[in-house]
Amino acid sequence: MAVGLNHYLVLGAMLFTIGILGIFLNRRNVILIMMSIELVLLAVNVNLVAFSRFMGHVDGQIITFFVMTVAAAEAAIGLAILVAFFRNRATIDVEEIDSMKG
Amino acid sequence: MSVEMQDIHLVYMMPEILVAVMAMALLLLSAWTHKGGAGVVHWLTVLTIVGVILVIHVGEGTGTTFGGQFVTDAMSRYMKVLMCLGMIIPVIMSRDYIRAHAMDGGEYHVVSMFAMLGGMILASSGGFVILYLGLELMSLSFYVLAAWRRDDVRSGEAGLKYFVLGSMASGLLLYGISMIYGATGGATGFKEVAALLATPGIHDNQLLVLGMVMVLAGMGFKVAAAPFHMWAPDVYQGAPTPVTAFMAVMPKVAAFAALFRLVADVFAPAHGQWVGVLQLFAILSMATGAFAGLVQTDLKRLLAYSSIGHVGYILIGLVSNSAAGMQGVMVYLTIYLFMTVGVFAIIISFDRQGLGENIRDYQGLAHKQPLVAFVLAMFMFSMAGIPPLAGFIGKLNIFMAAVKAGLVPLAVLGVLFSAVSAFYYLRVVKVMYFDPADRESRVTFSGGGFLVVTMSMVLILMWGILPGDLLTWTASSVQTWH
Amino acid sequence: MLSLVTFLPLVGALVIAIGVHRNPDRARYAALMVSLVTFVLSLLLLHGFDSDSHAFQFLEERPWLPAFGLHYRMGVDGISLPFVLLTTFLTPICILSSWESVQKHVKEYMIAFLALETFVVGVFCALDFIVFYILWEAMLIPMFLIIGVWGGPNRIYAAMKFFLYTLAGSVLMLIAVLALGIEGGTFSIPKLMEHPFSLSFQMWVFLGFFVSFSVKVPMWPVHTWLPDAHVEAPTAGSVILAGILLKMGAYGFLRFSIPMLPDASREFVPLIFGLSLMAIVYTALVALMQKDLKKLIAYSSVSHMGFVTMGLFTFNQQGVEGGILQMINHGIVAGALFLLVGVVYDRLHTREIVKFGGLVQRMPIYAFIFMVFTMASVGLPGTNGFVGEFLILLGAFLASKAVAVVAASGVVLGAAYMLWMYKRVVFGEIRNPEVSVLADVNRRELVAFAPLIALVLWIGFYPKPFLDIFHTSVQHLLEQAKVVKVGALALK
Amino acid sequence: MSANQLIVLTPLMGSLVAGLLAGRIGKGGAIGATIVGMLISAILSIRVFMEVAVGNAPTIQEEVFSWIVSGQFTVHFGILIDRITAIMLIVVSGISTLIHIYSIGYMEEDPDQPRFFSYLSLFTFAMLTLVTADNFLQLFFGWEGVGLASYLLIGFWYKKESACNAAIKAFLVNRVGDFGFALGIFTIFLIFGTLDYTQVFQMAANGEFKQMMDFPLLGQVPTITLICLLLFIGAMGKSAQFFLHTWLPDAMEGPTPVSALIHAATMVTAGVFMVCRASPLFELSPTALEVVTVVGAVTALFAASVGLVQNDIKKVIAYSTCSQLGYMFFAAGVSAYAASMFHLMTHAFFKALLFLSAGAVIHAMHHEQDMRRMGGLAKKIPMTYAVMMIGTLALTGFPFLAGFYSKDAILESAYAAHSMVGIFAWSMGMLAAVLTTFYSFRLVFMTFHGQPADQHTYHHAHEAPWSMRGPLVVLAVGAVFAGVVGVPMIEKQWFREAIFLAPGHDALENSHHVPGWVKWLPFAAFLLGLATAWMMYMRLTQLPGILAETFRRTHRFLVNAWYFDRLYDWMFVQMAKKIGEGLWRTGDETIIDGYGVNGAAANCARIAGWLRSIQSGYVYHYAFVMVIGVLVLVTVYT
Repeated sequence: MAVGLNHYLVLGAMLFTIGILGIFLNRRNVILIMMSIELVLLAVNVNLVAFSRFMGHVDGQIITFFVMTVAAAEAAIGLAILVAFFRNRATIDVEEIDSMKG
Repeated sequence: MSVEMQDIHLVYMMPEILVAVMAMALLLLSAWTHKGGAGVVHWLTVLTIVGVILVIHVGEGTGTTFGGQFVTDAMSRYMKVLMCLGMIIPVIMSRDYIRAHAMDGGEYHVVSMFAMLGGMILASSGGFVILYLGLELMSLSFYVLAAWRRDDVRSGEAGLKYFVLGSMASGLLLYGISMIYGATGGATGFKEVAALLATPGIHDNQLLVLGMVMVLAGMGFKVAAAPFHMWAPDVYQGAPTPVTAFMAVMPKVAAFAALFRLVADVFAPAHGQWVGVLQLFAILSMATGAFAGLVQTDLKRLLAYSSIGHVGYILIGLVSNSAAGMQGVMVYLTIYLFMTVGVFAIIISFDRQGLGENIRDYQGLAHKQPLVAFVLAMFMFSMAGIPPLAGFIGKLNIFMAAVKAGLVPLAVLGVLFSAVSAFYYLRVVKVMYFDPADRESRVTFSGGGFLVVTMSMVLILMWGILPGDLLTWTASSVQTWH
Repeated sequence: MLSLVTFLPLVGALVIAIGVHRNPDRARYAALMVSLVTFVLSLLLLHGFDSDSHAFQFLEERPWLPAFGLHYRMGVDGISLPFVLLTTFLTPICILSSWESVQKHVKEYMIAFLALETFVVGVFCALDFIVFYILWEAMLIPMFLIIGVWGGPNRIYAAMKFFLYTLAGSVLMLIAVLALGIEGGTFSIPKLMEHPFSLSFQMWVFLGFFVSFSVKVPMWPVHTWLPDAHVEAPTAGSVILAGILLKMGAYGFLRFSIPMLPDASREFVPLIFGLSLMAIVYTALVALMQKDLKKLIAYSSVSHMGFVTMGLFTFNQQGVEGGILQMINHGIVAGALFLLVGVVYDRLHTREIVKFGGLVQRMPIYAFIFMVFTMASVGLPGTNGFVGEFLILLGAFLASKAVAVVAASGVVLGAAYMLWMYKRVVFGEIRNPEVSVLADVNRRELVAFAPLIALVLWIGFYPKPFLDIFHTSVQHLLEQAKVVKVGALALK
Repeated sequence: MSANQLIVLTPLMGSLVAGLLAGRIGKGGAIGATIVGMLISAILSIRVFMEVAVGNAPTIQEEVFSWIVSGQFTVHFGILIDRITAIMLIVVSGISTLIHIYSIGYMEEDPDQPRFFSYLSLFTFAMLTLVTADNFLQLFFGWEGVGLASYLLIGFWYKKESACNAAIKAFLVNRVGDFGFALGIFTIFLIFGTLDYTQVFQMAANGEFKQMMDFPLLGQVPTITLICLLLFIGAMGKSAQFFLHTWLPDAMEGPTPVSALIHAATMVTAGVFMVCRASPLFELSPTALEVVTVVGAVTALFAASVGLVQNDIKKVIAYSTCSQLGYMFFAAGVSAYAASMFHLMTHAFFKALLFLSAGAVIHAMHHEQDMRRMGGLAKKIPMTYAVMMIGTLALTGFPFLAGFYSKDAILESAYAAHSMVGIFAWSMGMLAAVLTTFYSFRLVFMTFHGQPADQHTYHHAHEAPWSMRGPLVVLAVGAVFAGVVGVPMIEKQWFREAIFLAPGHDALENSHHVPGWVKWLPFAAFLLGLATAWMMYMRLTQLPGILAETFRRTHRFLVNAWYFDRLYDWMFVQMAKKIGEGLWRTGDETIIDGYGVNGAAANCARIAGWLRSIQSGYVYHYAFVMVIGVLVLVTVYT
């Protein structure tokens, strides 16, 4: 069986879904959320690359590089914020990030 | 897509280049100088922004560069001016705050400028890639800004929440972009996408519509439109007040500029497919803004809900999909900018006594400082859209466009929600005017704060009665672009 | 000239704001002076007014927002002029009546009052719809503050209720105004009056206006803000509220609904009549049982305004003229009654009816004045109330007999609650020891009442000069509304 | 300003001077001013009476100034003096002058005397406006004006709770009548397009109007009948006819001169005057006339029956007034307007006399009004006794006194009308005549004869001062001679065009030719009544008590005036209060404000609370909402 575009798209969709689910189903800690976000971006990259490949159009792959770069920056900033937060609260438990609500 | 060298016209990017260069220069400067350099950085920032505004002002006509990926036109110039103002006014008015809370290392100004740079790029984006990059530059800077006060738990929490949800929204946006990319057969530039969308029959493409919806959702997050508004109250409340003032206006302006392009340029042929999304955004935003604000006790949080509501009204202008509607959006954003910074200037000035965030802090202000109370009351009435203040003119434009476009039900909902939301604006007035003063606290202004409040007040009063100039500016910005 | 009358108070307010410092007496005198000058100027308007013409006069037109086709347009005709005069007439009286009763923040109070005057006069003069709307809404701000800052114990609830209630009503008008302006291609009121709109369009716009105006009038069942607002507002606030602000709603019907949307107006006559009758009978019964003096008068206002709305929608000259005259009458009489309540409230600090009784023994002049206005409110011939009520009922009778019959029963009820109230307050033995040391009305209060009494009797005996002001305009209005003339109706 | 206008205006001036300047000119000045005003008015009235009624001058009509002008609706103040008006002018200004003079003595001890005189003159002004009106609206003006004066005077002693209540009652009951009156005026304008008497009557006579019209609840009704009945409702209120009579007995709370002037001689007769004035309309509607007759007849008997058992001296006379007004109405009902006017005039004299004499008695007894506490006063105040006796005889129709002529004319006309209602009215009137004699002499006997019940007050009883006795004498003379002098009034066509008679409506004409027994029966009734009264109150003085015991229910029924007050109190007063309270508490506070306004506010708060609970602070909830949002968007819009 040949692997077609749809397979990649389904893979992307699955990754995306897992990533999204990971964000709001996860009740443990923020690191997991960050990993989930990476998963979402990965799904996007899969999509882009698949499209790019199957349409013979290189732009998608270029965008993927942009996304990867931004994702790295994002992760760096996220972790930095998390560290700052951890210093103050000594926790990264998602359930405890609730000092503001209503 | 092939980019040839002669297609690059850096002159169209002068403002952005200036901001980027100056930001980096200031970064270096602040790294070299120690504490003492804070003042220099501050004034250099102000100067830079003034320069940028002048540079933007010089530009004229429509120009594209980088193969159409970067566009500069009257609309984007107008929005960029607003962004500059939205960035620099909070800086001017909160110098004391920045100093008092040890935020004056210089990096604060630099990151603010980067955020603005992102916004400017967003406003000028001519393709999805640039859109994404601008957006991320702006967002990432804001995550940092929100969490700037490392000593403050709430600030960290705000940054974290903003970061998590913002990243998720970026993910949605990006996923949507990938869909559009696939559905259109490899188009990322706005022009190409628009051209493809104009081909008949393409609207049935589920992938494409899905992509558009997701892109709009991602943008909705940036302007804090319901149901993607959840981050806003917490982040507004937790972020340092100057940052809140900054992010209450600037990113919205940028995102609306981008939305402008998206709905009026790129997605325009598929009007029927996405207009419902924006209508839903508008209704939900107005409703959330109106209702959730009713029970707030924190002024910054209240303003967050208020801003959600305002976004709802602005979205009506977008939905109208007409020159009048677009103009309405611009007018509203302009007025919104000055109302918001005016209020924040008062909050920040009150912060000198460690007060100002809780509505109760303003108890009996009218008896102690009638003038300050009057000004704040006018801002509140203006936000509520009561004439003869500028807020009314903003709403008037929007509703007029909506009625013209036949969106009467939406307009009716809008005015009804505005009546509901009037309650919480009135509550602030009530606290100031009707409640007895129980503390000896006073609002003391720094020079910058005073300047900002006065200027905003004058503009709000003036534009309420004589908005002619404002209308002329926005009209010309819309005309050349449309 | 019109702009001068309109904006002089605001200028005065600014001058007081900037020029007068902590001396309350100077603020008082300044405000009184400004309002008196305004009144004199408005009398000059009357002098120069040509009542034989139905056209708008003293026109002023200046482009304002040409991009939207908005102009600063002002002008008065026979219908709006009386209200301008009423406003400029009542304001000095209000200021006079707050001389002693308002002691805190006198300066701000006067500023709010003068600003209010500007907005209200502007509402009556505006000939551009958006200008009208702006002034209409703007008036909420000073009134909100007047009730909220200088009001009674429950003032916050009342102020909030007043503001939000009327705002909720007004906002729909904005949509109606926009729709009308866009459909008609202009926001000029005189031009819109001549524009033919389709019936279904008229119906929707009418409903939008109706919500707004009915809250302002107030008509049953959206009247419940009024008793609260009246009870809590300071005396002068109540006077201006009853005397002028309520007229704005009815004026709206008269100025916009009927001439611009004549067909819809006629379609909705049953609704208006129904609600008016409810107001007349229902609130009269409610007024009967009130324990608070101000609340009673507030409810009576609703009842009287029911007559007004009924009169306006009879579509005949008697009814409409009666409606206009009754608005003026009500402005005078209800205003005076609130002043009267204020007089005793200043002395006894209560408004509960049971706390009074036997006032006549200590305050005979007061009792006499009170009697005059009670009778005017009851509609006794010889007072202004009679002329207005009679014309309205006559007009209503010509339009629909059943309506007139029910409405006329309201006259009986009106007499019942007013006289019963008068008896409990003024007559009888003195039960409250505080009453026995009361002083009669002083010279300043007398000065405030004298012109009101004069008007009550003048209009009662010789209403011709007043009716003459708006005869022609009403005729024109009825032509615009394309109504069958009364004579023809009679022979039908 | 013509002399005729001065008739109306001088009392007003007097009233204003007395009311507003009392502080400046003092008590004497105030009284003087009103009396001078009244005297001028009375003299001018006599002058115009001589011209119009005695001489042969034509009807005087003047337009004073235009009052209300609105479209086709034009009404002015004017003066119309024909023979009806001339008689009314004499009666009103004459008796009013006398009562002003009488009040000098009667009200001497009252500190508020200037106010009293001011009100009296105000009343006279209003009444004169009423009778000189040349259009229906001015009539209405005077009509309500006298109502105001009546209200003020009944409540003159404002400290008395009962007086204030009576004042309000009088005003409100009259308002109910005026409600009908006003509707009548509207209908007249609707039909005729004018309110001017001359024009309306002209058009009515020529039949230039729509014969049938719609009226709510009634459907198609004859126009004229409708108008007349509506006007008659007004007359019923003002003249205290059955159903709307309850205010009159209560009105006795006012000072006695007031009762004499307003509630006996003048104001209450305004209804009769109005019916006579509107005869050109009433004549066109047999139905309306029948209603007038029946209501009048029932009132005559009803009031007389209640008068039998009253113990308050003024209330007896009040019910008597009510009853006599009934006579006048049924006279008008059988088209004997002239007889009606005649009786109106004679009644004014003797009833005013009776009230004023009663006032003298009350004055003598130091404001005691209960007859059971009087007795034997004839010796102490012989002169009062004498005039009272004259009044009583005049009222009861003793031959050749005033009432004899007028009452007999009425009864004979009713008999001569040869209609069912005529006979009904005649028999009622006859019965009432017996009762009238009975209660009148009961009053005389209880007050002046027998043993004094209260020795102390009896001892201090004294004759009234001359200012009071003078008017009594004058009125007594009137009570004796008014009948003889006035007989020409009921001769054919004395009123000329002022009274219109439809062809065939000639009861009055026929009344001169009734059988002899009909002419003598009233005298028999007089004798019967006198004899019974003498038996019960002079001879067998226990008999009334025994009878009251035996027919307890009937007695209570009569004492309570057929329970009208209680019925009305329950039906209207309590009901209105209950409904008002209900509408206020339930309608306004619970439904409109509770569910509507505050309910909406509460709902807003509820939504806000719900939104707040969603805003939980947990980042995964926020993310969840976003995902839901995307899902909704995706499902709905793709």
